[in-house]
Amino acid sequence: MVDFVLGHYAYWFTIILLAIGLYGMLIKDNLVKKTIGLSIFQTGVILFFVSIASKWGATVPVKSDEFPVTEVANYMNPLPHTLMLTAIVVGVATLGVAFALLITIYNRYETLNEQELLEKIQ
Amino acid sequence: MELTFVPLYAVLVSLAAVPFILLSSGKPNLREFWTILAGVVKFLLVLTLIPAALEGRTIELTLFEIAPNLPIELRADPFGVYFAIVASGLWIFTSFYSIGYMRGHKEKKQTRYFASFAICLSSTIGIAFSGNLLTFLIFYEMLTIATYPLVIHSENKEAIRAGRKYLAYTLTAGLLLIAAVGITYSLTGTLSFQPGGIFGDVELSNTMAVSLFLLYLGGVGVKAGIMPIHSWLPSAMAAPTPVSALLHAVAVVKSGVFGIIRVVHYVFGPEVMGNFGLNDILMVIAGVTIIVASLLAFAQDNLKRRLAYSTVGHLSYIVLGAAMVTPLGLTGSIMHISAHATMKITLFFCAGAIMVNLHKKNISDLNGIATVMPWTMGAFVIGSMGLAGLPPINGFVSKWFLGAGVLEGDMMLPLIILIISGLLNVGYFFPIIHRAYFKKGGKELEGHTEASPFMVVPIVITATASVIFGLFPDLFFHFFELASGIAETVFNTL
Amino acid sequence: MYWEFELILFFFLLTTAIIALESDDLLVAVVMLTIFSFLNALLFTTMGAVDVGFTEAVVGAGVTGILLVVAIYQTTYKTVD
Amino acid sequence: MIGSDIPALIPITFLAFAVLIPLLGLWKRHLSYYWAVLGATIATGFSALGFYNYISGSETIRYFFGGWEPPVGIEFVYDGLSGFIVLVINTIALFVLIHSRLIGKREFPGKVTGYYSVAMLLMLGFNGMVLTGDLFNLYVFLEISSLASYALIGIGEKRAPYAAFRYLIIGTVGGSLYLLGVGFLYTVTGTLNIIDMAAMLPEVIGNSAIITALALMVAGIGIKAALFPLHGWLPDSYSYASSTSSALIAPIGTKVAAYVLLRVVLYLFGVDIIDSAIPITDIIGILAGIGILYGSVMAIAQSDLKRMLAYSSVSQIGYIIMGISLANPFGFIGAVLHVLNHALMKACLFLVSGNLRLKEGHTDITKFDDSYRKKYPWTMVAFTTAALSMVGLPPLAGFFSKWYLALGTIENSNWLLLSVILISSLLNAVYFFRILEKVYLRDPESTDEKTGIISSLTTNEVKPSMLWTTSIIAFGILAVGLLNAFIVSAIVTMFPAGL
Repeated sequence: MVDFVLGHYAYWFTIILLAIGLYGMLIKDNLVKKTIGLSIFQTGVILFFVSIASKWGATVPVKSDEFPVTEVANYMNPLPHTLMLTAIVVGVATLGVAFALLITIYNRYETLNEQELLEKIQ
Repeated sequence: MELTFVPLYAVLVSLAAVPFILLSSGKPNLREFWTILAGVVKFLLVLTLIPAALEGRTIELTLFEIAPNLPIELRADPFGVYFAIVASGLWIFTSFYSIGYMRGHKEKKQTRYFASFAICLSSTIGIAFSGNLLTFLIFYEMLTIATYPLVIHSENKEAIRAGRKYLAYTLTAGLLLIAAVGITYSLTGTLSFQPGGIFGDVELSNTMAVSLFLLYLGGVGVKAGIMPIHSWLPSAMAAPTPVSALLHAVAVVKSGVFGIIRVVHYVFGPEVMGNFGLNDILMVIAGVTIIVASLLAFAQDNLKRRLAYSTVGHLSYIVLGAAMVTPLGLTGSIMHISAHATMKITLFFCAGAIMVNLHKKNISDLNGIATVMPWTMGAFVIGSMGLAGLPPINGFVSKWFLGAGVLEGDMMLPLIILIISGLLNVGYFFPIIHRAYFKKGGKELEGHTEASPFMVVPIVITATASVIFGLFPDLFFHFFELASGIAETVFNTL
Repeated sequence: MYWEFELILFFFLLTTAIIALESDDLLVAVVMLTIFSFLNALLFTTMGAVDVGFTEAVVGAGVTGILLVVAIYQTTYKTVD
Repeated sequence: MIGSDIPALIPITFLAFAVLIPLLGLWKRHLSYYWAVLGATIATGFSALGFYNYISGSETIRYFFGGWEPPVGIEFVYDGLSGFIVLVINTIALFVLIHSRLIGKREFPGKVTGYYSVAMLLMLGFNGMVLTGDLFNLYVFLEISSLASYALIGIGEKRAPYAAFRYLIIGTVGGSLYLLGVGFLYTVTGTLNIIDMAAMLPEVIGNSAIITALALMVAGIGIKAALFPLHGWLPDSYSYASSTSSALIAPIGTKVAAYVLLRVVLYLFGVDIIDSAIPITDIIGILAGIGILYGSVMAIAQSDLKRMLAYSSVSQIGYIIMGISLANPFGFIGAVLHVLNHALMKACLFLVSGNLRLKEGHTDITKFDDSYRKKYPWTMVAFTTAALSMVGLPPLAGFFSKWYLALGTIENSNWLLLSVILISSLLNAVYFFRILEKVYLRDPESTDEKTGIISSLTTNEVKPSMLWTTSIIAFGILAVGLLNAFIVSAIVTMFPAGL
């Protein structure tokens, strides 16, 4: 059990990060804080992908004479890395749209606090 | 003559009239011409089917598959033809009568009225000629929707409330029917009507059979006005009288009982009905409906509402005949479809004529009206006597066969119900006749004469027809021959 | 793989994330989020994902930070929670 | 041969126009509308051609981008199902875009170029989601379509940006959950290609990672598909967005998500794996059932037409998901048919609400009266058709999907869901007849008090481009109903293996 917990500690940190992100999105009233929570949440997912690609004793998937690797299994899996490049870009795009909406909301209601916003909407 | 497409034409002819009716909305005479023309053509088309039906032939027409293995199928078997004759024949009279009534009453939105009426008739004929349950279902729902504008025609609060009630009842019924049809399909793999039923080889559990039957009963029983799901019918009397007459004496409610007979004898079949005791369930429901509806009829002062409760009762005569599961009982039941139609439509026409002419709706106001409206009231007497089962009116003939069916099945209870309800019928019609003929009318009757000929002539014709078909059930349309032929095919397959 | 280093990074990561969410001043939150992203980039690199680390450093720490600062500049940096 | 390139051509068309429209917008801004319509037309043409090829017997097309075969490369799969869905969504989008010209001028005058460009991106995302054969690629397209829809919803009335922001937060969580699920599957199978993975999953049956992955993916897609209880974002987004945006997103967006769910549940995992550990189809079925009833009841409580339609969407999406959860042939037919039917009906209803909003400036049901029928006779005919179809009256389209779903529940002896279908039809009847009654029967308040005569009303129908699109879709509802045997016989060829 201890081995399981320790051996997968990256998973646990991922889960904690996801939880923090969710907390930010659900509990915080400020819309910017919600966005920050969103960003943390997405980072958690990216971290998860990167950690599933990493192995003990393996090296970066770069062919180089300085890191002689005899077996292919000693390289890390590069595929999740490439996927995460896309995911990071998607995340930034999401944040961009979010900020555009935030600015519009602020211009219309002069507040970014959800409670005040709901009162003003009514 | 090639008859294959006649059922299709018969269904479509009034539908085809709808655009013409809508387009000529500014010219009432032209508009009504289209209605009458469609009615006559439809009736003639149906008449051409009689010889084949008498031979027991069935004309089948498979149009196209609306779902895999489930075609839109029109089938003019004798029973369908029988119902189609009644519905399309009476449509012509109703059209004439409607013209008199709507103009006499200066109703608005007459175009919508006539258009909906035409769609209703298409759906009714479609129901009559449906070859399978899915086709039946489609026309059944079409009828529901097409009747709605007629029920709410006057657009006052009462009518709108009646319309809502009508929709609530009939749409629920349609859904139950969908469920029932779906279950039937998954059990048997077919939905075609067959004399003697389609459950022949299927093993049914008791619960399944009973719940399926109750679903069907809920589905078609609402339109047939069986208790306790009848209460939309009296409310729907808020509609103009021709609507009550045709739809609540002929088309809608008769499609309900038509559906019940189809379900009992063409889907379940006598054997399955007997095996699971389904006929007993149906018989008890019908018996209770007859008695309770007759008693409730006493309590109504509004003439149309009294007629409505009388309709509820008489529909259950037909259901009772179907529930007996005997050849004579079924014959009587089918005969009562046409008999009740002619008599009840006469009575509704009379009620409408009185309303348009004298603006009287309540029975207590009818004192002495026979002096100003002799023809109308004479017809009323014939109709009510027929409903009570007195010879020589056609109501007597059908009741006779119902009684014979009871004896054939060796059942006592239905016989008692028939006798009691006959007396109750006399009981609730007699006061009306008594007031009309033997009490002195008030001053407001002075200066009034008979209603417009558009209304009186149909009244007299339908009343005469009741008498003629009472004396000669086989005249013109061979009602008796058809009915007994249908009963034979259903029970021969046992 | 230096798992001790990784573990320390993880704890800093969590700390910065929580501070970013809890600070009263949104500018502080933004700075913390930028640090969070930078730590992330380091973490990815130690995990062998060099390319993801670079991208995160540029996009996560750089572009996101700038976007947030611009957004806050356009709106308000005050918050009650 | 053009036929084999169709899977790529459809999304590329949208991508090209998404780039072209802003560029050409610099030159002449008002032409953006025509470019968007042109793009949608071309894409619809490709979809129709592809589906025609499929019907006339051609095989499933597996298109490998750049010639790289999976698992290395990304593939697009054009089989019967994806071809069908692509055809449906592109056709609907085409009609909605044609319809949008005047609404665009009225509701977002300065943003036309951006709007149509984003609309093209939205369609790119949706088409990509449907066509792709790669789980991660699906995520990318999901995010493209989501980002586009946040932007489109944000362009709307005053409250729209906040609704869009909430949708953004919830939607991104959904996308992330989906991605997490994909990660779990990747650790187990080592591939992201749907077909490869489907072949490998039976070997690793019983692995707890698979169950986790399934739960995460269903939750993530469920958010996008507005599966109860994850539907919270939908009503606000649909009702505050611009008429055109809701007409574009409502019929297509949730449908595509439901399609993805269908792919994942029935094609990727297959029924056996899914139910091996936890009865997840039952859970989805129950959630769908609750969603159907909840959506219908909430729809009854609304007084704004668009909001009512939004809740009705929650309910209708439940039908599709219920069909998936039944996991039998009838359920599958019902679900796929309902994707088509509901897309048509919702498009029609939202276009009608767009017509009314343009003419009357509101869609408040309590203000509807008899005058609407006189002013907009044909719009109201279209509305009536769609409404009756929603209620499920034969022979309109809506009846048949309900019919197959009902047969599916009967086949599973699932009487609970059968009664849900029946009850919800009644509830649909309640909220649609309430409107029909007002439109056809209620005396207008503009009655002249002195004379008692209704102030003279003449037909004031919307412009032809709007009227015809609405009417054609309404006619489509009837046509699909009557011709559904052909469609169903095509759907039958799309059954996933094992059904």
